[in-house]
Amino acid sequence: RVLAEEMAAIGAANPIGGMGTSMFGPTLLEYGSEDQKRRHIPPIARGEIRWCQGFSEPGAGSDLASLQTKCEDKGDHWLVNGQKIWTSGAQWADWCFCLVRTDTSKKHEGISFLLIDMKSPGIEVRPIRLISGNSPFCETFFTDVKVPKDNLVGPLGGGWTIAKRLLQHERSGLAGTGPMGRGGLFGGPLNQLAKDYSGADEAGRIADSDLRARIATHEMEARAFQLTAIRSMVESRSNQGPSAATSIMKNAGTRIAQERAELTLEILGTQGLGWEGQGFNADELAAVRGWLGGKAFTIYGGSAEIQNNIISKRILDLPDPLGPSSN
Amino acid sequence: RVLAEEMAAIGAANPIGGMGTSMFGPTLLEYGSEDQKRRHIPPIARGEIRWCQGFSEPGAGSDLASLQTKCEDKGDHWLVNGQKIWTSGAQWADWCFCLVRTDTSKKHEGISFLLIDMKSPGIEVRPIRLISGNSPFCETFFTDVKVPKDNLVGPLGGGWTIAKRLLQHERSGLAGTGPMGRGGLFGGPLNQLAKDYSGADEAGRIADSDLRARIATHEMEARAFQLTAIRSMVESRSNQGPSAATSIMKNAGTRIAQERAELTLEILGTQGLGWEGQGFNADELAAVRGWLGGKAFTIYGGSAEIQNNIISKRILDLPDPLGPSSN
Amino acid sequence: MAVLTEEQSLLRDAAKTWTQEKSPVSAFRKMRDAGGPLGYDPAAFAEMAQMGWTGVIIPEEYGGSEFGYLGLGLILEETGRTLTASPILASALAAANAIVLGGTDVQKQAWLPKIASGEVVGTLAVDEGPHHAPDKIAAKVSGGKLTGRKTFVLEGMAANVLVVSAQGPDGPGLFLVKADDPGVSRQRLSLADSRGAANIEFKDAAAEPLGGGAVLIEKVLDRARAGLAAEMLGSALQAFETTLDYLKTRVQFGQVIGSFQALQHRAAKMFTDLELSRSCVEAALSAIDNDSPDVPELVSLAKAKMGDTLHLVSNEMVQMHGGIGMTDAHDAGLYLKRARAQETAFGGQAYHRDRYARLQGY
Amino acid sequence: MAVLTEEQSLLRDAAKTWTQEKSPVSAFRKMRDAGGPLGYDPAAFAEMAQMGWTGVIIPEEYGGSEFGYLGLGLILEETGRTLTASPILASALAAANAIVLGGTDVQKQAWLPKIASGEVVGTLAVDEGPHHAPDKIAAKVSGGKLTGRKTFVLEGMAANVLVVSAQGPDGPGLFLVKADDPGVSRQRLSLADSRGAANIEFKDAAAEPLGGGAVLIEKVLDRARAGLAAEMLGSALQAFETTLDYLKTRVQFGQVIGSFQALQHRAAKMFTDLELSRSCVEAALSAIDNDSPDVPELVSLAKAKMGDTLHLVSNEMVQMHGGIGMTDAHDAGLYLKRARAQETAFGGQAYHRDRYARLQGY
Repeated sequence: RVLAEEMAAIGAANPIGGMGTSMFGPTLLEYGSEDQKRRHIPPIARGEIRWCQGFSEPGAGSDLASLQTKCEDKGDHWLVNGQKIWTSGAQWADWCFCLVRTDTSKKHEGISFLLIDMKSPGIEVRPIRLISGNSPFCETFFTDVKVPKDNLVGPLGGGWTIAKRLLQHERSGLAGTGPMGRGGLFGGPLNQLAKDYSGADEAGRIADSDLRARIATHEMEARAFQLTAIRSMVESRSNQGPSAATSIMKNAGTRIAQERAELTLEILGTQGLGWEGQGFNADELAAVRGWLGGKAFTIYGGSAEIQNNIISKRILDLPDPLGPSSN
Repeated sequence: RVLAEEMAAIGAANPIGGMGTSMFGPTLLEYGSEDQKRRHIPPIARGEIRWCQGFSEPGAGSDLASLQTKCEDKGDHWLVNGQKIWTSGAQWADWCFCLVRTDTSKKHEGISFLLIDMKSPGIEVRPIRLISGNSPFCETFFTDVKVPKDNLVGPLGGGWTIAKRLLQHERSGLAGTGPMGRGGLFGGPLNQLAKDYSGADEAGRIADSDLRARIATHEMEARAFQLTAIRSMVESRSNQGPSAATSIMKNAGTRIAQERAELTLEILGTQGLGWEGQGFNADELAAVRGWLGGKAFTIYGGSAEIQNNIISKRILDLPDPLGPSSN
Repeated sequence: MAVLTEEQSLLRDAAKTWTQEKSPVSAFRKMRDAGGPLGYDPAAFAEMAQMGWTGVIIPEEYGGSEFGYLGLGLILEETGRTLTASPILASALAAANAIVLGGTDVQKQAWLPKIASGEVVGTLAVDEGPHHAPDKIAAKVSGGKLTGRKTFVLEGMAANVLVVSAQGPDGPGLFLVKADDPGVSRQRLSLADSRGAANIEFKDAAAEPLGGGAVLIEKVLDRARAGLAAEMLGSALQAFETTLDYLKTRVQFGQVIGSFQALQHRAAKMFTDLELSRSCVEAALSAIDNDSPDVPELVSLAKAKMGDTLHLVSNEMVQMHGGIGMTDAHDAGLYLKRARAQETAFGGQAYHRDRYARLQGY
Repeated sequence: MAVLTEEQSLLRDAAKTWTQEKSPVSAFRKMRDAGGPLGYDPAAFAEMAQMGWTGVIIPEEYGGSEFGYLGLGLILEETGRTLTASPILASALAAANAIVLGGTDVQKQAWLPKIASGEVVGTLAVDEGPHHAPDKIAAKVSGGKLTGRKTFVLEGMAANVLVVSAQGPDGPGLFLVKADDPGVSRQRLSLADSRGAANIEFKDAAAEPLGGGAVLIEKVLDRARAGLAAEMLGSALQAFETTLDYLKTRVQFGQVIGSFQALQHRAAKMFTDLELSRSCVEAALSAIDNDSPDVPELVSLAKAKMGDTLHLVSNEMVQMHGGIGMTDAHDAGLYLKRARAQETAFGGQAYHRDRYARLQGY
């Protein structure tokens, strides 16, 4: 089950940082045929070709391996039918690397990894408008899309393994960064912002003492996170092997970033309720959009719940509940 | 499973308020034989005889129905062997009403309800010292204890049903009370205590503004709880049927009581770290003991976890996880 | 919920039926997408007025039903459930109440029947900066003319009459200003929750005083806060119930996700907070109806506790829905955006915690 | 944990081995049940001194190893794990550091070698009321005589030499007072965590000044706080690991309770907080070793974050153990009682949050 959950993390990873697509190159280098590499790697290296990732489906979010997009062997080509969601930038992409189902009798071993030219007939792309008003992702519909046989990467039924490897590339790419930067919209510490919007007392303290205590708690938590990021990096570089601290980074970082966005909104007061237009400055409007967009941090890239499952099972070695056989 | 959890709530309910024993009378009236009623009800009514409850066992806490105390039919008597825990006041009790296992092949239907004279040979009682320093409960060991055949209450294997009924008596006895009173040691509101121990500013506010905000949050939560207790009572009395609000009372009340104890300790500072003797007044020492004793609120009487399971399954109608067959 | 009289039950049932049938969330979404200038649907508001919802706290002699705040709370709870946008809170509660409590008979005759019929929309304008601070008033009335600036005035574009706090000749108080006065200029705000609000500039605008001074300001605000809390209760309940339904139907890893215990316990926490919040909201509304002396503290309790609960539930609604909850096509975002506006209006949780402590003397 | 030098690794391994073998929790329990007056086992303390643990931050010329605060932190983490009681924090860290930083050479010669050998126990006496407030000093030194009262002095009954904060002729500062001075009277405190502490009354007790004034008080306190935070890290880690073991073995409803997802997610939260806390504690200790200017803020961060984490973990230890955790025979109660004393000493979470904000200028 833990593997399944790790994979789930991949499926949704790309919508946020586009990490999935930037990690496609190394993965193709490892699993692609000589022909595939010759054809795709140079344009990737030169940045000429845009790729999108077709992993998640409406019915397969955290449980990615339940994906249903059908891929039939028609002798001289594959025939693809189905629907992908959260394909980031599909509206501008030239190619899509996809997980498709080539065997309905097995869950994980029935998944294959396929490269699809987005100009193929039968592909329809619909941008998804998010609550923040942006549309960075699409729904992508495949209706009788013909794909050349040699666009299969790796062996038939080997897609899960490849996607898992892509996750590892992604993890190493993510190490030490995290979503902290994306959460903060007003660059500086929150305390100056609070003084600007709700005033300071004669001793220079934030006038709203309730808010002040919560800002301090938050700033301290953020500092603890930064110190942990440094520690995790130092430990990983030394001979101590992978640091246990790494496992907490996603959840802690995303939680803190969301807290920061909520505190920012609270500090802005009614100036933190705007959508567009008059009466709000650009920073205020960006704070609102960023607050909304940041709600995705704990959903995509392995939801907070999945991350907790991974910590409790892999790091803490707590057992699965008795139940259906694990994947 | 929900039934099992409700029963779990019984097992541990008595240690706190002795509600279990006070609810034994009504239960015996309902399930006892004429002979049992004639013999036991009058002394119960006159308060002459002390009863203790023998439900929980070391291996059967929240999962009470897994109890193992063996009760064998020896023709003219029952032979009881096993160990009970959390028998409140067993050191002073004359009689014990016990759940015993009369059939090891069935879980719930293998449990019977037995009355045991505490003066019987083979009973050993050891008080359990708690973290608060008090010993309100005992471990009770039964070694080849002979019990007359007619001390069985209800049918053989009917103990679970009787215990469940006892729970219902208990619930009705508990309605509208809750552990709030027990949590508060310094009677008045916390804010005066805070001013006494950490001072007030020129405007009369608690000087420690961080503490002040948390005291306000706590006092408001406690007020919300009181208002809910009243509402729940009013609604239950009217024709609207049992109030959904009732289901939250145990968890909300015990959480608030524990928060209050923690806040009290924090307000007292180093004066809230004493155990006995010089340097601390009686209220300060009582606060510490009460804080420790109150940790039981969320464990006994149906733990916080069990209460959450009951809310999510019975009130919110959320399903069991797939898993072993429910009890 | 509170034990209701038969009339109250009928009112609630009528409100539930109408909002569910005539004003579901999809109606709010349609209004939003149409982008009208008011932030509500005037035709729907006219229907509400026709049902008498705009006269619930107005005395019968001025065209209302004098049904009380618990009654109006039942309506607001139902409109909160479906995010139904209307000026009921600003006009039929806040502005009407100010005139009921502080108006002369002439003022009452002039405005209350029209507010009760829905013909006129009123509103309350108290704040002058980004944070609720009703005792910090720079706006000034002198010689019957108001000069100053008010921010985030709910239904500010729709309103025909404005109840404005200002420093008058006898100290702070509330004043009536007609919105079409040449000294009034309004800036429409485009808000994340798509509701109507405005920043308003006054320059020598004709202003009539209401009686009651600073005490009236707090009284009117407390009634508006309690009404808003009732609306928030409805929004939070619906957000929770929609989420609960999703937990019972969404399948992942071969199970409905509502069978995962970690989610169950979070649902139990939300349910607990909702029950506690309801008690506070109903207690505040009842206290207003009984003109009880503990109205201020019960109102601050209700607004703060309800705010905390709505904050939690609106975040969990998005989180528990996962990816679909992030899409604009789903309702979760609408509840989330509305929640922060509801929390902020007339004082957020921190404001009311502080006020509660002050009222208790610490 | 931090990347250690070879010497540090050896020190940590030695500390781990000794505490696990010679000073497990059962040893602390035995000491407690024996009810000795000191709150620690002098024989065990002598062994620690022999291993050099009392000289870790003392310069070599005065009999120490000058191994630094990260090194001493490793020892304290291990003693914290098994609740090993000893005057290391009060004597070998706080008092020794005060003399190292503020003592004349004569004072250093007089005390440091004896503290390093364990022959003498020192301690720090700063607070005068129930709440940590090192800048509120009523105790006064005049003409070399100290008069005043200090509360909750750690190892106050065992100490031979007291480092006391007082108002001196040149303003506030630290002073050395011998515990056997006739002007010193001590009241032994019986604490919930069974450790040694005293309230101390000074009446014209002979007092020698240390150099450094008010700055020295905060410097010494910060080092004591960081050391205490390291001890708390050990206690919290052990409390967590003991609980985790229980989750893996206790069976209810036919499953080990550690398979229940709600408990798993709470365990994951504790683990997360422990990792974040470790980073803070190690950063504070390293900053002290590097004499970095951000020592004060990193120390307040470490003490507050570690306090929050220990608070949570100690409560969860009792809760997750259920009934057995409520019994005195189980270790959970020992960790719980110790936790609150650790949280409170040298300033609790609220104190250090406020201090952190002040240091950041808000």
